Amino acid sequence: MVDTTAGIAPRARFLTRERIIKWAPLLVLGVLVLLFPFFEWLEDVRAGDAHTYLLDSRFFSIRNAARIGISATPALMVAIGVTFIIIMGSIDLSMEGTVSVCAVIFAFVFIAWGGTVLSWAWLAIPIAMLVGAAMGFINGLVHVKLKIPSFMASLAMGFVGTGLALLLTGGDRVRVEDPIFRSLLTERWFNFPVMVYVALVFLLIAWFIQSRTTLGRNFYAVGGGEELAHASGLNVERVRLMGFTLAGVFFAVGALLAVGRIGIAETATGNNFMFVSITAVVVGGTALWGGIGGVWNTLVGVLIVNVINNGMVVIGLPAFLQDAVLGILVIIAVVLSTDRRSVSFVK
Amino acid sequence: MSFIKKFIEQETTNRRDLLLASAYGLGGVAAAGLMGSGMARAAIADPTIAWSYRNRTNPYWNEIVSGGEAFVESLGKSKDFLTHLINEGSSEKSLADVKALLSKTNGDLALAIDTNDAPNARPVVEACVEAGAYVSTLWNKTDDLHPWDFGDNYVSHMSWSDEGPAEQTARVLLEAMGGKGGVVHLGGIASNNPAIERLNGLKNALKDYSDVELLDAQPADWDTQKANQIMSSFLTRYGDEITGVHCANDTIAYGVLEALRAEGIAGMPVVSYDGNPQAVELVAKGEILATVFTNPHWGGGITAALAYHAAVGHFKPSEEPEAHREFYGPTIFVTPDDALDFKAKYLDSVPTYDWTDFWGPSNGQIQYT
Amino acid sequence: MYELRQVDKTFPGVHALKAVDFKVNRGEIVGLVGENGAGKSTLMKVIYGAYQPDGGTVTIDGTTVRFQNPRQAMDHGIGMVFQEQSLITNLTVMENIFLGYEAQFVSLGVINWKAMAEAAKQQLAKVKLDIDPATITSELSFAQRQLVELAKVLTLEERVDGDLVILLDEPTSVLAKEEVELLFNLVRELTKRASFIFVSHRMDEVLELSDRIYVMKDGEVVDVVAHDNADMDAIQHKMVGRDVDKEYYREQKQKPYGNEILLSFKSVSQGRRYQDISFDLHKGEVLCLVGTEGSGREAILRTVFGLDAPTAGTVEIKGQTIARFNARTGVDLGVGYVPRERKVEGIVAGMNVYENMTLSQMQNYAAGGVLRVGEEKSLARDWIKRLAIKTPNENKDCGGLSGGNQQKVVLAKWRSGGSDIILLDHPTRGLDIGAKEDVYEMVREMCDAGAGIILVADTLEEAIGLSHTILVIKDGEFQKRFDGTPGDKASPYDLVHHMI
Amino acid sequence: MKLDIIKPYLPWITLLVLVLVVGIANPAFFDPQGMIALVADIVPLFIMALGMTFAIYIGGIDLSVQQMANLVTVIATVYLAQFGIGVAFVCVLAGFLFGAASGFVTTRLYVPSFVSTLAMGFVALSGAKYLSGERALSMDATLRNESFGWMFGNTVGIPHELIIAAVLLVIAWFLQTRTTFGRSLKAVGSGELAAVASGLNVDRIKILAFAISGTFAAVAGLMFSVKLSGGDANLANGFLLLAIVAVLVGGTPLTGGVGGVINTVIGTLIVVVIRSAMVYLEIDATQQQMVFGVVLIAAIALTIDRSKLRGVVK
Repeated sequence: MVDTTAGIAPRARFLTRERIIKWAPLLVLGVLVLLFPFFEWLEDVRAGDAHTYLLDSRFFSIRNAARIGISATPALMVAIGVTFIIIMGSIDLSMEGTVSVCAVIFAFVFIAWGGTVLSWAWLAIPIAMLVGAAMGFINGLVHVKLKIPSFMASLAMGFVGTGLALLLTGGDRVRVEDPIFRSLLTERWFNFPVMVYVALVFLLIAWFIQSRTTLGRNFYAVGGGEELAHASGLNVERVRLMGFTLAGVFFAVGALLAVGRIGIAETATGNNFMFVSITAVVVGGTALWGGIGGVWNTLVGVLIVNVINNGMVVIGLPAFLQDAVLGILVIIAVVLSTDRRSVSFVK
Repeated sequence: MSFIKKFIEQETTNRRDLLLASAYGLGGVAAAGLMGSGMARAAIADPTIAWSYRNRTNPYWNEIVSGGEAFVESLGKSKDFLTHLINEGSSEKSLADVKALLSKTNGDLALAIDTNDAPNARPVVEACVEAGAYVSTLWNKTDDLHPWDFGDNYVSHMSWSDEGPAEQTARVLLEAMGGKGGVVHLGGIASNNPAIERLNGLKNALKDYSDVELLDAQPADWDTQKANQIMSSFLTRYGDEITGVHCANDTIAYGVLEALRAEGIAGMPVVSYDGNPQAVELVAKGEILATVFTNPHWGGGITAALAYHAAVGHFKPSEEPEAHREFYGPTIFVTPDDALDFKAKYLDSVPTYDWTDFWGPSNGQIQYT
Repeated sequence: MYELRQVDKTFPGVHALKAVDFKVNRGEIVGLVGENGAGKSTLMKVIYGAYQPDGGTVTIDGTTVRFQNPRQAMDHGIGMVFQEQSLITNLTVMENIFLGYEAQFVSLGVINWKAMAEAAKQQLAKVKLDIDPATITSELSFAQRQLVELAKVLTLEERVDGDLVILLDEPTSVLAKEEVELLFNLVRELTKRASFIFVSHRMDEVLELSDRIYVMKDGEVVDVVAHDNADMDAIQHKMVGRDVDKEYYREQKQKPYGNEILLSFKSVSQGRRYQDISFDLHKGEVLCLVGTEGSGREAILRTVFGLDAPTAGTVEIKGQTIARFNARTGVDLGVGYVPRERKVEGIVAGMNVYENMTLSQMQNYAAGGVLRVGEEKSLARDWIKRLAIKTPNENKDCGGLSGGNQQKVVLAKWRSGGSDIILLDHPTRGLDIGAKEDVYEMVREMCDAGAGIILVADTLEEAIGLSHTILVIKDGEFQKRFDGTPGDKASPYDLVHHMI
Repeated sequence: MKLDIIKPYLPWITLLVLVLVVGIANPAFFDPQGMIALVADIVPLFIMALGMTFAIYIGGIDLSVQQMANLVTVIATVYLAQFGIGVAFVCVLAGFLFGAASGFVTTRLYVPSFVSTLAMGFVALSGAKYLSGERALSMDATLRNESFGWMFGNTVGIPHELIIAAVLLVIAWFLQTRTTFGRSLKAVGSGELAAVASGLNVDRIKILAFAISGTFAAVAGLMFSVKLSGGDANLANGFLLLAIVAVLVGGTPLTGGVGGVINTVIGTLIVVVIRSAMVYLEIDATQQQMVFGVVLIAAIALTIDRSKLRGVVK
């Protein structure tokens, strides 16, 4: 998917097996994007209406792309955060708690300090990101210093995060009404709301970190062989701590965009991010055992999941079927993007 | 008859007898003999008062809790006296927490509860009855479960008939749409009773508006973010065909409004339910055309009050008519015209209720169809 | 220049290093030999900073140092070239070379990949390896990886001002003969800049390369021999505490094999791995497959065991044509597989001795799926005695046994289950001399008991010494067959001639 | 060295400490009847965790158990009238088949169990929604009591739920420690490649492990359905994370091959003690979740045997 080695000339043969598998998630995305309009076409043709495939599609339109963009951006930020962790071969399940805490603290500070971006309240944005970093750092400390597997450590930290958000709000929701902040959603450039561009900027930052910084490359080293990396003089504990901290920052960005999208910060802001983001990461072709994949994979994965969710409603699939279809499509996507020759077994 | 079958039958009979016995206040002796602890008694001097509810992330439950706390304070106690059991949407936790509390308090308990899911009401009630505690339920219970089958200990059940009010909001919506066009409905968790009733309300209203089409109805699980995504998908599927949105509650409406705002769509008629303060403000601004206030503050207070007063023996539930055991809660219809008045009266300063006027604001006995 | 004095290291229950004195002079190649468990690897870990000694001093040019981690050791010019597969395969060659030291190519937080590639090229030139530094490591051959490993350590040259000490841990185990020569020449050239500590089980190589040889036994240095005085037998005597006699491979115990055919390959091919291979394995025969790494020898073993189905030809086991290829079928027909990756494929670490022994034949110790643990244990006790497996009892975790004893457990697993077609894939890899002898002894015993053995040997000498029949394979194709009787066997030269 | 001796007992010690802490703070906790009731209530969760243990024991995970239980509550409620007690068989079969399907997707299609079971869970959820018509259903009380009333009786003060749990525990324990299948599971969990090289049919073993997980989840769902006398597609929500926590806190790490069903007993008890401690210690409602998380971290830090995690902690 992504050129993890940045700047290397492609090899001679174009359609190798590895290459096809590498691009499979994008292929799946492409097929899905063409598949849903097909169902629309089918529906109209059956009803005897005129319908030119794709051209008359409501799904395959800029306006719907913007809608998918809006629904995908917060999840994308969270998924990018967890991508780094998964590349290291660990896992982070604390995102729901971290997102809620960041959203709530952001809203509190924002409103307390003026309630508009044009006052000192803008500082709430960096503060929220710092809070995310701190949550991630603590998560990393629990994992690295107490030597608790990340699955458990982050799961428990997720409880702590959600609990903290609840403690802070007492269960209330905080509305963030500032029109300038809300222009994340309401202002559009070239048909897409500002939040999509913000997400794009952070995606590029993540790509930069992944491909151009020592830390990013060290994630791959740790995921490829932690003991070897340690023996090469790499401070693996530090890399892990930094990784979880970085993930926390991206969770915070996700929280900001989630608040920007609905204008409400509450304990429930973080709900549903866990399974969606991890599913998206895996569907995008990043391997759960670490070392393979990257943020572009995650972009494709998040888009796949959101396109499916959007498309199912658009083609009018009965609600009770939607879960099953999502599940089956996820399995298909993962099957297609797994190189069975390179894995000896999967658990 | 096989041995096993005989054994099973014996056990069920024993169990029924036990329940029956304790239900009629005789169980104290029988149960004490069996379980080794003092069970149902006529009155409890100073029961623990507890509220068991879904979570604190929803303003609706916060209102319920505030009512419970107001009631406790009316007894001259600190509001910390109220014990909170939060089930996080898990029936299993709901039941387990109740049992833990029953065990901790040795049955000296006045419990107000929403059991999270209808089937969970029966085991909760049975556990309370068995331990001699007094329980009042809110919202969820199955139709075959009735307070009067359990003597005094199952004090009351309050619910709301949402079909009528939801139909009323739907009519406001349909009128605003000019009696034509297309409407979409975003519902709660599909199997929840209120979700079903509120959709039915819409359907009932639609019978009188043949020019309006119900384009789609999807469950948004009472969740703002999910509602937001579904609404934007609706906009893709139906585009301009949508001329009105019927939401199963306020939190869903927030998500819908934001989805509309993202598209720059203004003036789309939207109605909701529950009458949360923020929703009422939106009604006042005209962004929501109607919502239904179910007075959760009163509901939360009175449910706890019923359980408490029955527990301390201020009244004997079994001597009350059935209409006092199962009744509908109050509903107040809120529209832009009266939103500000309503807000001033009910939300800005919460009225002080008489927590011994159990049935004054209620809305008649629950009817089963 | 680099010196350890009276270094001590204790682990719970083990006194791994006992007052070890060890010294490396400038430009010197120091050999380090000893049986498994003699303390070599502990000593190496102390030297490159992975372990901290409990007692004694480490000095460099007279200054006392103490390393908390490998990185501090590297900063003092001490680097380690690990055994095979110690590069991170999903990274590029250049990333591996500069792992942990990327800072030199970073400006304003950005890695300059061009500069890194340039620098990596220089490092690769030192080891005469001409590959694109941006190649993903997994695409390299084992020999190439070994050289990259060395190039990586040689970055110390630029980084450290003082002298370098480079540890080579079994660097030749995956190399072909000519690659070994190349490596040795390189090492000799590099002594201008660095000293080397060379650790290997291959005594001849140690003798060839080293200026001095430290011999370790039971955590102590028992002898230091200068190159000129080195004598293989004497060193081995010191290591083992006894002579390795001329009957090393037990040739005198080799008996002619019978007529009964156990296994028959008829023009079998498997994809691109090997083509048109035919042979018969008889009762009591040791058949050795000889070839370079990747020549197809292991693939043939995998087919016999049932892991990979052939694409053409027929395989018959005891007269029965195999239709379904899976491990179960193989095992049921009496095939036993002793894999090369002993710790990963041979034994299950975390399971105890008796559980490992019956793993392939649980049905023999179970009724209706319920295990008869008592019988398992008595079987295990029996075989622990027969093979003199060093373990306190049959309940000990196999992961905690030494390599040789693990190998015995693997062999006991198949022999006790009555397997009579035994596939040995590098059965003596990483074993010390004593344990090797035990394995050879077992090979002969198995032949006497009527089993047939297919062997992929660690060295050519081993192949020749043990086998009745040798098949030379090159690039998946059969080259030449050698039949040998004791005293009249092919020479390594004959074999190499056909291998390459 | 001394630490090594107590290591295997750390989960027990953690449990004991927790019980003592809660009990000393509020002696009412020590009431034996109350304790029995407390434990009896957690039985469906325990059974689910018991099944999950098998999936984790081979180094995988099963995220479909909650949805499986949801589906079974619906199946049990819908078909009780038709099949009577035979509906139990239908439920168990459904659990087994669904679990096996998850296992198939995991082993044969190389989808990591984290994703495959999550996805299969969605399929089960759809099934539950379809079958229930997206309604909360309730069982006919008479039918329920005739067929399953025995599940919730008492014999000499011992709730039948506990007896059922004990029987299932013994079965699971027997499977794990005394059968060739259990031995194979251990081999797959600790060293899959060696298991292959010993001629074990690893794929089948793994598929069976997931099938067992599904089966136990179905039993848990059935019990829960009978207990609540009804079913719907969300009834068992809230089970999943607790079941995972119960297994892991008990000392069965995600790496596989270590721990087992007895650990799950301890883990479940630890979870129930922490949870009821919220009630007994009167932890403020808004603080409960946070306290739960913190205590959980402490409990895990105490119970996991890091020497058995083999290699790096990921």
